[in-house]
Amino acid sequence: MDLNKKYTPQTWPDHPEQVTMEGKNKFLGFWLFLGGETVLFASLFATYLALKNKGPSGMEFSTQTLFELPLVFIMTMILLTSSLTSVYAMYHMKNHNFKGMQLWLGITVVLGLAFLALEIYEFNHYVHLGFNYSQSAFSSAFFTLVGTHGIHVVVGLVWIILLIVRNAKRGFSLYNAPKYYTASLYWHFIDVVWVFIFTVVYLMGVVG
Amino acid sequence: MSSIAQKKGFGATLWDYLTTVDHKKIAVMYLIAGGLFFVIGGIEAMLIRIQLAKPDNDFVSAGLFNEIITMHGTTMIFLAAMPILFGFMNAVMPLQIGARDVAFPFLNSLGFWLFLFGGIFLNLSWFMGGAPDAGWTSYASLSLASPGHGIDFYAIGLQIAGAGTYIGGINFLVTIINMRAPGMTYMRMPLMTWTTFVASALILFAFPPLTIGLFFLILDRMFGGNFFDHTMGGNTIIWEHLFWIFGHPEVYILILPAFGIFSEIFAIFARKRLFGYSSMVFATVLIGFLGFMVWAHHMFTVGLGPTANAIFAVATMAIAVPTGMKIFNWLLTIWGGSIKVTVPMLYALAFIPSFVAGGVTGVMQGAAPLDYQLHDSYFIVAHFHYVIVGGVVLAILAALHLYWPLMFNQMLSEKLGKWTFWFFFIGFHMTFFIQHFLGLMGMPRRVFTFGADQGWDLFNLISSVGAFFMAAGVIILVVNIIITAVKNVPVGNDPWEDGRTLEWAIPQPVPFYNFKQTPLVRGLDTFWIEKQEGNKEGMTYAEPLSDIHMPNNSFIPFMMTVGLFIAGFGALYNGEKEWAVPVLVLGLAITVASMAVRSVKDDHGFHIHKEDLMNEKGGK
Amino acid sequence: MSHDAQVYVKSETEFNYIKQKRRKDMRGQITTFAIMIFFTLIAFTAVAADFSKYLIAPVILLLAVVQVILQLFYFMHMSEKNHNVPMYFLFVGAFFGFITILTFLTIIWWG
Amino acid sequence: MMKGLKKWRLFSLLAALTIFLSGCGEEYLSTLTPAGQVGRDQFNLLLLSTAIMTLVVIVVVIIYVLALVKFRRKKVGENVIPKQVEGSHTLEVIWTVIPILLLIVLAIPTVIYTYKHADVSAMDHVDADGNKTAVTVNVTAKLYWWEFEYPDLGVVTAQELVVPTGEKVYFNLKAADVKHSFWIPAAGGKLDTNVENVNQFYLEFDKESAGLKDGVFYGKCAELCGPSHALMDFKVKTLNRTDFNAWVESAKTTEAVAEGDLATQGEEIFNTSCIACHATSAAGSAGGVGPNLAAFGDRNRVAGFMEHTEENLKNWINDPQSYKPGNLMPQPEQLNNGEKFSDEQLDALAEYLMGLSIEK
Ligand code: HEA
Ligand code: HEA
Ligand SMILES: [Cu+2]
Repeated sequence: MDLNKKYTPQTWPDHPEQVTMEGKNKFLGFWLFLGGETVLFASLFATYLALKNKGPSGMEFSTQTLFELPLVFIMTMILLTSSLTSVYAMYHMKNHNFKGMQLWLGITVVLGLAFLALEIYEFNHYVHLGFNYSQSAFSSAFFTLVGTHGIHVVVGLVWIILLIVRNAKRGFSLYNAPKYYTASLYWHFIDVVWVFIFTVVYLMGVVG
Repeated sequence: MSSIAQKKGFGATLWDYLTTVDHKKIAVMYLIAGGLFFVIGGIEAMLIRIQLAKPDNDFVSAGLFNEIITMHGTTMIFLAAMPILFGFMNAVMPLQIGARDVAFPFLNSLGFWLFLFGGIFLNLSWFMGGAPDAGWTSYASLSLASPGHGIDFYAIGLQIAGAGTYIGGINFLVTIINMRAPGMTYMRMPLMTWTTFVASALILFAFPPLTIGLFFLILDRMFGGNFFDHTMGGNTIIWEHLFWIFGHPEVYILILPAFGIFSEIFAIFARKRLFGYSSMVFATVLIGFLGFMVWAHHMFTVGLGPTANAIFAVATMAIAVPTGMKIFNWLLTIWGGSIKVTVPMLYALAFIPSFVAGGVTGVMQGAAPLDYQLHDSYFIVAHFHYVIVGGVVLAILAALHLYWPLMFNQMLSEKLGKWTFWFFFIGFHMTFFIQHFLGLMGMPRRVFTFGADQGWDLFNLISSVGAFFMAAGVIILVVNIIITAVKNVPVGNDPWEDGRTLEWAIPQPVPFYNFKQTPLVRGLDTFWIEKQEGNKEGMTYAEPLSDIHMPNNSFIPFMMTVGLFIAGFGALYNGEKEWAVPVLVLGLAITVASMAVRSVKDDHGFHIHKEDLMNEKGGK
Repeated sequence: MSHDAQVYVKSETEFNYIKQKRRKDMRGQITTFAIMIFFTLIAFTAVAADFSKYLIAPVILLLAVVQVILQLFYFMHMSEKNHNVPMYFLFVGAFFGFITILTFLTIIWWG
Repeated sequence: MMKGLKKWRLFSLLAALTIFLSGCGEEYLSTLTPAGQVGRDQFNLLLLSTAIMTLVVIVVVIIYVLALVKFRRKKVGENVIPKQVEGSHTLEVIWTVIPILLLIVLAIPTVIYTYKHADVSAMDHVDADGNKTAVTVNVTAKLYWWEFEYPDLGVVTAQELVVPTGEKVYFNLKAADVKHSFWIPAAGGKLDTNVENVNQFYLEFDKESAGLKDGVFYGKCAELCGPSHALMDFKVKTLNRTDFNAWVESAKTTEAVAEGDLATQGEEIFNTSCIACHATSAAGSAGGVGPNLAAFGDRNRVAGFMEHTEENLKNWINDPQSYKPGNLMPQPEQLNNGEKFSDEQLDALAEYLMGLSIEK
């Protein structure tokens, strides 16, 4: 089969990501991978919770003194919105509207970059306060948990940008549809993790 | 294509293997690499037994001994047993379900290379300043205190190899879920496929905690983290939990495929359908699930408190029930059958009493207050070698004989096979049975020597002698393999004559696309059904002959792995050598660049045309 | 099993119907999004308002769980058919993760 | 009838097992010759579980052997195709239910003992005068040696634990460097000494150790802790309550005195080279850099594992690294101006150290 075959909106299948065997496999494999990621993040959360506020005797930092909600609120809003924009992108993919999809993915990327910038700002701020990676078990656990999420954001961004650029001139095919689809799944998953981060790390941290 | 491969020169063959994405070739590579690591781990075991043959021995020094046991345990579990089982899964499972290949051929190859280079990385520690010495469990307080780079090699090496295993697990899962031939419903899948499925699911969920644990260890040792440093608020028990949340499922990752192999063997050589198939499937899934609920039985003496100990003790005992179901189903399979004692069957028969003996000592350890006595004594060493050697290694040896004709179209000598068996079997019981008593008599494990006159001298000697019997068995096996390979007498398909599942129906040597036409599966043991109905071809087809789509070979998996391998050294020497960070970056760059090439360069695979398929008679 | 995709041309009515349906779905997604934002606001407000810790913690955790379920089932389409296996694996993973977190909160002591 | 038969079988199995098992091992070291209530509970659990397991193995082996004998191909005929049986619900139920019952039999004492052995509530009981009624020992595991502090009695020792018989002795366990595990096989199970918390449990000792081969029970480190993990032994002396009280009294009051010229000479060397790490008075509290040597002359071993001879002592002092690799005692060169101790110096040191005693 010619994976580069051109489709029209009328001939474009309902689930372009799952038409080919490769697409089906990719779809399922990626979901399974997300199942594993769930356990991975659970381990990180568990460690964070066990080490929360633990440090050398007389440590001056704690979740209550450290975290600032306004920044986290903005970051949360940005990331949630980016989740919606990537839903839009998939909506356009289903409608075989390539430009629309690329555009909404572009917006997603911009939002993702904004989130990342704020996170870098936040980390930098903490380090300046003296709360650096080696400061305590708490700092290590915090930076590792939130940082691992941050790395996922970076990977997601690189992935989506690569897809946008690579396919800019080529339009839809059954070859790249599953790729777009899994990338968007990944992006949602990043948001899922963030929901727990802002709840468990920041909100519950401020509460104490 | 495979006939062409025979005539190729060495360089071309090498290149073929470096780039192959064919599950059958990857299986062979897993087997060879795993076999090599098995011999290395075995030699380490021999060194252990030589050192412990007599009291106050100074054959190896104290520090070296700890390196040897650590590497023995790590090598055997991660680099020998699991990869060899992966080899058999790769060789057999796609054929059993009637698939042309696995779901992700590219990732299959990547998984193999990651495992191999992770293993090489780990073993390079011997030559680069000392191997890891904190036990295969690498408990955090000791592994943080351990000087030199041994533990760094352990953490990074396992991280790389573990990534390979994880990828392999996902690949198998998707293959089984998506690629089954028409008619191959879940409840018609052969047990080998079922156990591959459940073991892969365990990999999916068990490896992430290990990844995280190793990640913490790497961060603590090389990048200034404080997860396990209690003066900085860290907690070493976190490592113990993460390790065992992985570690207990790991032992079922090892034993379930072994169960699968034996299920095949009992059915074939008793000429009888597997008794209680559906309860076997149920038990497999249940064991997998319960396997995640019991990890703290390795931590009874840590001081988690009586409530935790009681809960985990009872949960641990529960696993005996599904395992027992399996044992009795196997017994009832041979009951009323027609038992032919070939070499694979010999191993299967030896497995039952050996594994039951090992399993029941496991249940004894599950009784927490009793485990306060047994823990970290030689009783534990006896238990796990009974289940691992008496279960997993016997399965590996059995499968080697059983599937050799499938993989190489030639038969291992039955006569030498029996010699191997008897040496190994007798040696195994001699080595490990007596260790139960050593443990009860107060001998702790992981001791590099022991004082005379504590009542342990004789039993240790007996144990060491047993190990030599095992070594003799393994050497005979190697001889057998060499002789067989040199003779190279083709045997054709269904060499055991009573094959029941699809893999025995395929013509030999297996064409690289496996099935010319996708088969139609008409029931459990489909090949058996066809044979009973007098179908000479052994298969009914689900589709007319048409073009076959195949994936292209690729060198990228190898390159990605090499990148990580190089990056590993950068991480290892971080903060110590000036070149560390550049090397780390370079390695990662190679990996990322290879990935980028992969994603930018379209790879649509190729087609074998119908006409070509018809020309090559019998699919050769 | 086939690698080939049959090309199927939709009739005009069918095409329009599907398009309509997609638009409706998309509207649903926006509602989902609104709920998520709303939940987030409640969570942040509750914390900012400084209610009792024992009240806030369970509430915001519950909100987070509901939000995540919305993400999974609508944004990630898990409510659609053909998602049985993913759902099963994801929930088993979540269950194992939950047990991990539970033990880390209970039987690792504080010292 | 069946039930009676089973019970009888179990009982005789138990009896046979007891005799067989206690034939193994040394009295001062084996878990099979329990020397106190805790060890005895655990031994009983061992017997019970072994009996159940033996039963399981026997049942499996019987079915197995019968099947093997009856259904060999030689016997059933070369070309026979056996009936392809699917399974049997009755059998499934049987082999699910019976194991469950057996496991319940095992699980009940397991849970009971788990709670029983973790019960340290009596640790803080005090009598009318406000004195603790039970003996508590703070155990600190350090790289390859053990420190035993009796916080309520004001005594500290190393390498040899002294405990009273016939009562519960409570332990607070902690590690000073890396994780170790505290195990006296004859007295009962082990408990880890972690770096970040204190673990508590109790043991009981029935019998005075004087009658044993070396006059002591053996204790072991049961958690890999570095190169010399295997050598991290300790010894346990059990005394009746009167003797124990006398020992405490003597430990608190005895001052280290050198008797004779040679010993005095040794004391001088000791005071310049060794005193920074080793205390010579048992009165005090824990926290020594090196083991407390107040009772050195009474000990059973040099460095915890070598025979208690002057020769071994001298060898040890002059090259501790080669005897216990990785241990933290400085090599003599670091203490003695870059040189090994001379033979005279060693003689003097040995004389002095062997004279340190609180039992005389
Ligand atoms: C393939 C590997 C494998 C397998 C299958 C098992 C199987 C089991 N293991 Fe084992 N185990 C290990 C590998 C394995 N183990 C390793 C490597 C270690 C040590 C790690 C280390 O510290 O280095 C270990 C350690 C270990 C411990 C920790 C001991 C300690 O360190 O203190 C415990 C404790 O509960 C345990 C229990 C069990 C149990 C209950 C089973 C059960 O699954 C067994 C079930 C089987 C049967 C029971 C037999 C068949 C059943 C019947 C015939 C039915 C009737 C039976 C009854 C009613 C009892 N194992
Ligand atoms: C898959 C797992 C596996 C396997 C197969 C084995 C196999 C063997 N193991 Fe072990 N072992 C472990 C996993 C395994 N082991 C683990 C996890 C530990 C714990 C480590 C730790 O404490 O951290 C351990 C620990 C361990 C100890 C305890 C060490 C200690 O606590 O101090 C001992 C001691 O007897 C031992 C012995 C053996 C022996 C004799 C074999 C034999 O069965 C080996 C048989 C194989 C051979 C004998 C190979 C022979 C080959 C040759 C001789 C070369 C021939 C070469 C050519 C012809 C080219 N092993
Ligand atoms: Cu286990």
